[in-house]
Amino acid sequence: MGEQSPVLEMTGIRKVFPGVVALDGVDFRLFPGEVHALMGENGAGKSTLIKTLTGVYEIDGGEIKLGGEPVSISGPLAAQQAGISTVYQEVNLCTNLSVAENIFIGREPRKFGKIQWGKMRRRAAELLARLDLDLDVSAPLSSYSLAIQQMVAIARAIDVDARVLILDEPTSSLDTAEVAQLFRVMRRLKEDGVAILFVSHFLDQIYEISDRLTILRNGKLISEHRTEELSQVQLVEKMIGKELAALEDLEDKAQSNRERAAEAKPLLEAKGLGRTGAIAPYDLTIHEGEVVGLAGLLGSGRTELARLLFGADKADTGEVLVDGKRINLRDPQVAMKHRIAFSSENRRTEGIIGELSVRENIILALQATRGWTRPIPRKQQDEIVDKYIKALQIRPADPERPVRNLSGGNQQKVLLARWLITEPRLLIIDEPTRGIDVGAKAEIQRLVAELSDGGMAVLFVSAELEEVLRLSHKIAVLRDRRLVEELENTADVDADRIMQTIASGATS
Amino acid sequence: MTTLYKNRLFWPSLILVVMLAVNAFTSNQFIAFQDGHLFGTLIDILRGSAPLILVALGMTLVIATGGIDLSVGSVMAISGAVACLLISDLPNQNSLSGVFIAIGAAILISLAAGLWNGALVAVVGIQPIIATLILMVAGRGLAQLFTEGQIINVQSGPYSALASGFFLTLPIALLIAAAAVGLTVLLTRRTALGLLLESVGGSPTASRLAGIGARRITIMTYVVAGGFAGLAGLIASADIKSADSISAGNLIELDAILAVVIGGTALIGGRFSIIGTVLGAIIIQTLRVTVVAIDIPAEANLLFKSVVVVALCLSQSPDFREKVFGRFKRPAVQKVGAPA
Amino acid sequence: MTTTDMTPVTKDGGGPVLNKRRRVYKPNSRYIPILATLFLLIVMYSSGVANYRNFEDPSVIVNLFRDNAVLLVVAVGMTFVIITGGIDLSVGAVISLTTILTATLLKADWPPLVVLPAVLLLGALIGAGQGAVIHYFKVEPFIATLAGLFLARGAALTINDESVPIRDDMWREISDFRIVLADGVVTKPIAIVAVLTVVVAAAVLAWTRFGRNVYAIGGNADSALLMGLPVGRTKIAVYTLSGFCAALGGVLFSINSTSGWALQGNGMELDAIAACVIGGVLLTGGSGFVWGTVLGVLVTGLIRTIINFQGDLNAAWARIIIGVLLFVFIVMQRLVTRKAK
Amino acid sequence: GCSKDDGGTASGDDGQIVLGFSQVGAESGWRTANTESIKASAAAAGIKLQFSDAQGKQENQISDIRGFITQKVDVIAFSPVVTSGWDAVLKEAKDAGIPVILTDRAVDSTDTSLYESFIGSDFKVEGTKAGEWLVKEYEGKTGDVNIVELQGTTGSAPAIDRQTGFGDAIKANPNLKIVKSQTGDFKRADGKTVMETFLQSVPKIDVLYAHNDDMGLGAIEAIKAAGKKPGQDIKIITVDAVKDGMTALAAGEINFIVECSPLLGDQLMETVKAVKAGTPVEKRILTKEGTFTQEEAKAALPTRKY
Ligand SMILES: Nc1ncnc2c1ncn2[C@@H]1O[C@H](COP(=O)(O)OP(=O)(O)OP(=O)(O)O)[C@@H](O)[C@H]1O
Ligand SMILES: Nc1ncnc2c1ncn2[C@@H]1O[C@H](COP(=O)(O)OP(=O)(O)OP(=O)(O)O)[C@@H](O)[C@H]1O
Ligand SMILES: [Mg+2]
Ligand SMILES: [Mg+2]
Repeated sequence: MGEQSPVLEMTGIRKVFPGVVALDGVDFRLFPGEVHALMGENGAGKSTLIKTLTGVYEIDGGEIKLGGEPVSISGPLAAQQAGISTVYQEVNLCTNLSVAENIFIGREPRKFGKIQWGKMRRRAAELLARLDLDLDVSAPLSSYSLAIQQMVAIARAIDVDARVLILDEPTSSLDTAEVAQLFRVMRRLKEDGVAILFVSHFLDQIYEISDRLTILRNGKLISEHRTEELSQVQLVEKMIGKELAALEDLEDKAQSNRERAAEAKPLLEAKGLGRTGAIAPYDLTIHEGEVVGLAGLLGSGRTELARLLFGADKADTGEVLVDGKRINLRDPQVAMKHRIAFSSENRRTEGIIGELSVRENIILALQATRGWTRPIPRKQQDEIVDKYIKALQIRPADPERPVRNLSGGNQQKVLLARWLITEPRLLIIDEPTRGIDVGAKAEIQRLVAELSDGGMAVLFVSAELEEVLRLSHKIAVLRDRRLVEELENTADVDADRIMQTIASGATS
Repeated sequence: MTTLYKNRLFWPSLILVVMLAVNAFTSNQFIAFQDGHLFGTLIDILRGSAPLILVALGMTLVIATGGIDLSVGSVMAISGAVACLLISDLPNQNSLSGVFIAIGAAILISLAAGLWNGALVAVVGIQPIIATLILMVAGRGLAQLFTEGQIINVQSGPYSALASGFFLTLPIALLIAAAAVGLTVLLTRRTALGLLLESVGGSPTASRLAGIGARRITIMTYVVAGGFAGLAGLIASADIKSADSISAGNLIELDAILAVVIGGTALIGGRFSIIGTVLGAIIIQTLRVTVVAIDIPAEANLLFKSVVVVALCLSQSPDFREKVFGRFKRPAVQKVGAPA
Repeated sequence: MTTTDMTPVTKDGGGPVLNKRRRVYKPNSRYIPILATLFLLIVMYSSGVANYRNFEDPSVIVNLFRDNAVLLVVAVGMTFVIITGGIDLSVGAVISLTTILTATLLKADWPPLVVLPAVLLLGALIGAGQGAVIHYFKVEPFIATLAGLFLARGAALTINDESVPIRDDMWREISDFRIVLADGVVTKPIAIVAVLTVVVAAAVLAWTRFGRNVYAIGGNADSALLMGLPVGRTKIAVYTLSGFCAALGGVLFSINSTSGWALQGNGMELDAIAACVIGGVLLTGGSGFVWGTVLGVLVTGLIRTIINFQGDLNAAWARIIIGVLLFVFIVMQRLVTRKAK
Repeated sequence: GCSKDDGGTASGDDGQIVLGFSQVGAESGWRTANTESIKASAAAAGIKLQFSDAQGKQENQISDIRGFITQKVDVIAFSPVVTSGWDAVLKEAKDAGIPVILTDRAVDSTDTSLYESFIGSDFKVEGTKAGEWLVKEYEGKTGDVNIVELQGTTGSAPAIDRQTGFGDAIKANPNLKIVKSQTGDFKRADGKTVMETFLQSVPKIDVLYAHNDDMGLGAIEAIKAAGKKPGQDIKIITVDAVKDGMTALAAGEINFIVECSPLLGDQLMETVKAVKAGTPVEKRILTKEGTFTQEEAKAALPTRKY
C-alpha cells in the first residue's frame, strides 16, 4: 500500500492558541484502506490536528492536500462534503433530538422536501442493528447514556459515504463487546478502501486494528511507523518521552490489602437501595480503605448505582448508613457533608464548568463544602492547585486557563483533583480513566491504590475490566440494572470469571 | 497598550468619553463647585444614573446565574409607593425616624418580592423570564392599588435628600449607588459567592454535583436584585418627591439588561463583570442626556440611540473587529464546499 | 434468556444478537407540557362559560383568533428564533415600521400590490441583517435585536410620528370582508392568514430539514456545527423568518385597523415571548412546538377576554388578576408536567 | 344588526342600560381621575358599566370593543388610543346595532355616522390658550424670550395638538422663540431629567411650556436644584390642572395652567341615556373647562376634586 498515493496529506501544520503552540509543524499522511492511529499523551495535539483537518480551526501554517489537491476546508460542513466523516472526541450530538435524527440530521430522507420519518427511523434502526444496538430510535438521545451516545455518533459517521473516516477516541466509553463490534465495522470499511484515522489510549486496541501510527508529543511530530514494527514499550517511550513504570505491583498490593480492608469498619452500607427504572434495589457495604469495583456491560446500571450513593439521583427505596447511622441522602450536599465524593462519567456536562479556570474548577467542591462566606485564601488555592497540577501532570500547567480549552484527558484530571482536595472518606469515581493516556492512567491507578492504603474507600467504576481487577478488593457485578454478584477479588478471579457471571446472570 | 485596546471595556469606555466630551462642550457647567458641593452636567449624569446602576447591579447577579428579572421596574414602583404612602401619613414628614421606618418597610417589601421571584425560579422551577413576568404585571397593579392610581406627593426633607441631597460634596444618590457597588464587589469577589454564582450560571448540573446549593444561591440573587430595585425605586421617587406607580421604573428592565450586556456579561450566565455593568449604566444615562443636549428631535431619539447601541455592540465583538479591521490573509488555494 | 457470549472474538452479524439489552421504555415526554397547557386552557374556558353571560357564544373563540391574529403570526416567528436558543426583541418595532410605512406609501398612492411585497421584504431584510450580525459578529441576540428595535421604531417615528389612516380600496376591502362561519359567527381574512401561517410554520418546523436544523442548533450549536449542519445559514434564516412574520403581522395590523402608527405593536415582543414560554417552548432552546405557542397565545388572549367580560376591574385589579391567572396557570402547568414525568 | 334580541343581551333583566367603556390605559393621574369620574357617574346614573383598560395598545382596545359587541352591551364608549384605524371595528358595532360614543380623543374616520358623538376637549385650543397667555404676558416687550418645551409622548394626539396650537399662537411674535423642545413622555421623572439638561445647555431660559402638569412639576424640581426660582426666574405654563399642578400654581411655582378636565362622566352618561332613548345628540360635545392663573388657582383649590 506504500505505492499508493495518500488520500490525505498534511504538511507542516501549525496551530497556535493564545499561550500554547498546539501543533508545531506536524506532517501526517493517510492512505486509502488503512487504519492509521494517531498517538500521543493528553494534550499532545491529536484532537487539534483533527479539527484543523475538518476546518473547525483555521491553520496558522502548513498545507492540507486531499487527493493530491491543496484545499482549504472552511468548516465541518465543507469537510463532510469533501468526503471526510468525523466522530469528535467529546460526543458532539444534539441530545434534544431523537436518536434517529442524530444519525440522519443534515441528510434526512425526503420526499417533496418533507422528511420521511418512517423511513428514517427504519434506516436508523437497521444501522444501529449493524452495531448490535437495539434502541428506541424515536426517543431523545438524552435518555441514553454517554456510551450509547458514543455508539450513535459512530453510527452516524460510518453511514456517510466517506473516503476518510476520523474516529477521535471512539472507544473511550465502550466495553469490549462494543469495541469488537466497532472494529468489525472498521475492517469492513477498510476493505472498501476507506482511510481511517483512529485515536485511542488503549494500546491493545491500537495493535489490534491499526496498520500504521503517527506519534505526537507536545504538538510536535515524533515519528511515523508501521504498527507491527514498533513494540508497545517502544511506543509508550516515544509518546511520553521516557520509560513507563510497570503496574503489576499494584495488583499484588490489592491482593494483600484485601483482607485488611474487609475487616475494617464498614464505612457505608446501602440497604435495599434502588430507584425504579434505573436500578433494582441492592445491598452494598463499603469498608474503610476498601476499593470496590463495579463491573458490568454498558447500560447495566453501574452509573445509576453509583449516583444513588451520592444523592445525585434520589433513591425511592432503601436506606444508606454511614458509620452505622442512617443518613437522609436527599442531595449531593448531604453526601459531601459525610465526605463522600463523586466524579461523574459525563465530564463535559456534569463535571467541568467550561468557562471557569482550571484553578476555579479544582477548588469548586472544596469551596462548596466550606460555604460561600469562607473563601479559600488565594495563596492556599494556588498552593493546592499547583500541587495537583504537578501531581496529576495537568497540561498546560497554567491554572488560569479556562478549563474548556484543555484537552479531554486533562479535563478529567482536573475533575479528579477537584475531589481529591476535599479529602473524602469515600471516593466514587465513574470512568476516571476515560480518555486518559497510558502514563496518566498509571498515575491515577497508583493514586487510587495509595489513597486506599491511607484509609480512603473508593468505589471504582470503569469499563476497563483490567483496571477494575487490578485495583479492587471487591467487585460488584451488575447485569440488567441489577447487582447480581459480589466477588472477593482473589487471585483466581479474572476477566473470564466476571464475564461468565455477567453472561449467565448468575444469582447463585 | 495593545492589551488596553483589546480589553472588552475599552470601546464602551471610549464611547462614554466621547459622549461626555460632547456634553462638556454643550453645557454651561460641566463640573463646578457651588453651594458647598459639586455641581454640573457630569454630576447630574452620575446622580441620574444611580437608580439604573442599582437595578443593573442586581440584574447582573441574576443574569450570572443564567436567569433574568423582568420585575425590577414594578418592584421600584412598589417600593416608591410604599415609602411615599407611609411618609405622607406621618404627622411630621421631616421626622427622621419616620422616614427611616418608611424606607425600611419599602426595602423589606422589595426583598420579599425578590424572594417570591427566586422561589418561583428555583423551587417551583419556572423559567425566569416568565416567573418574573408575573410580578412585572401584577406588581405594578399592586403599586397602583396602594396609591389608588394617584401620584402620592411627599414633602419630606430627609426623604428627598436620598435623591437630591449631598454628603461630602457628593450626591447622596451617587454615594448609595457607590456603596451598593462596593458591597456587591466585596460580597462577590472577597467571598466565594462570585465563584459559586459563576459556577451555577456556567453549568447548573455540574454545580449541583459539585455540592453547590444552587437553589439557595439562585434565590439569593433574586432577593438581592429585589432589594436593589427597591432602593432604586426609593431614589427615583425621592427625586420627584412623589410616587408615580404608573411610570416609575417603566421599561427599566430593558435598560438594565442592556447595561449588563454592554458591561460584558453574557446573558447565558456565568462570568460577570460588575464594573462593566456600572459602566454600561452610566453610558445609557449619558446617552439619554446627550440626546437632549445636542438637540436631537424627539422623534429621532430612538434612531440616535440605536446607532449608539449598534456601535457599542459591534465595537465589543472581537469577530467584528477581526473581520472588518483584521488582516485579510488566506492561503491562495482552492476552497472546498460552501462556507458554513 | 439469551445466552451471551462476551469474549471479544469476532462474530458474524448473522448469529444470535450479541449484547442485546433490555430497553427501558420511557414515554415521550415532549408532548406533556403542551397537553397540560391544552387541558388548563379548556378548564379556563369552561370557567369563563360558567361565570359570564354570553361567554359560550362561539364568537368568543372565533374572535380569539382574530383579535390575536397578529400575535399569532409574530409568536410563530419567535418560536423558531427561541428554539435556536435566540430571542428577537425587534418584532414589535418591525410591526410599527411596517404599519406606518404601509400607510405612508399607500397615502402616496403607491399601488397596493407593490407596497405589500415591499414591506414584507423589508421586514425579512431587517431580520436577515440582525441574523447576520448575530452570526458573523457573535453579538448576543438580545442586544442585536434590541438595537434592531430602536432602529426600526426610530425609523418609524421619523417617517411619521402621527397615526396615518389608510384609505386604499384594497386594504379597506380586505378589512371589511366578512367570512361567515355560522349564523352570527363571523371572522375576517386576517384570522385566516394567521391560521394558515401557523399551519405552514408547524409543518416546516416538524417536517423539513430546515426545521430539524433549528432544533439541532438550539440543542447544541457547537455540536450542530461539528455535525456539519449549516448553522450560520439556519440562524440567519430564523431571524429572517421572524422579521418576515413581524412584517406580515404589521400588514395584518394595518388591515385590521386600516391605519399605520409608529407605536403600533409596542411591547408585542414580550407578549410573543410570553406566549411561546407559556406554550412550553424552552428559552434555552432546542425544545418547543408551534402548536404550543398557539396555545400560549390563546391563553393570554383568553385571560384578556375574561377580564373584559368581568368588566368591573380597574387598571390595578386587571393587572393583578392577569398576574394571578398567569401564576396559577404556570404553576399548574408545571405541576402537571412534573407529575406526568 | 345581527344580534338576536331574545334576552341574550348583557343588560340586566330589569332593563338597566349596559355601557361598555374602553379606557386608553392608566398612564397618568389625569387618566385615573377620568376613569373615576366615569365610574362614579355611571353608578349615579344607574347605568351598568362594563369597563376595560387597553393599556395603551390599539390592538387591545379593538379586541375590547369586539368583546363588548359579543357581550351585546347597549352602548359602547371609548377613548381611542390613536386617532386612526377605527373604521372596521366601528362598522362592526354599527352592524350589531350598538351605538358608539367617543370620549376625550377623536378619531379620523371620514364616515362620521359610525359614532354618535365625541365628548372631550380640544387639545389644539389648549395649546392656543397657553400661547395666547404668553403673548399677552410679554406684550410690548421686544427682548428675546427663550422658551423651552416639554412635549408629551411622541406621536400622541395631545402632544401634537398642544405643540401646534401653542406654536400657532406665538407665531406672530418673532421674539418668542422656542429654543429647545424635547419629549418628557408626560412623566414627572422625565420632565425633571430633560429640564436638567435644558438648564445646562441653554444659557438663559425664560419660559417653560410643558404639555402636562406632571412634566412641569418634575421640571420645577430641576429648576429648584439649579438654584433658580420656578415661576419667577423661569415662567411656567402647563396643561391639565390636576390637583398637584393647581397646588403648585397657587404656590406661585407655576404661572398659568390651561385646564383639560377629566371629569366628563356626567356628560357621558347623559349622552348615553339620550342615545339609548333615541333622542338626537350633538356630534361634538366640548368638556367644560377653562384656564387658571395663580389667583384663580388659590380660589379654586379648596373645592378641587382631583
Ligand atoms: N480552543 C483552544 N484554546 C486554547 N487552547 C487549546 C484549545 N484547544 C486545545 N488547546 C490546547 O491545545 C493542546 C492540544 O490539545 P488537544 O485537544 O489536541 O490534545 P489531545 O492530544 O487531543 O489530548 P487528549 O488525549 O487529552 O484528548 C492542549 O494543550 C490544549 O490545552
Ligand atoms: N443497548 C441498549 N439499548 C437500549 N437502551 C440502553 C442500552 N444500553 C443502555 N441503555 C440505556 O442507557 C441508559 C443508562 O445506562 P448506562 O449506560 O448509564 O449504565 P452504566 O452501567 O453506567 O453504563 P456505562 O457506565 O458503561 O455507560 C439507560 O437508560 C439504559 O436504558
Ligand atoms: Mg483529544
Ligand atoms: Mg456509566
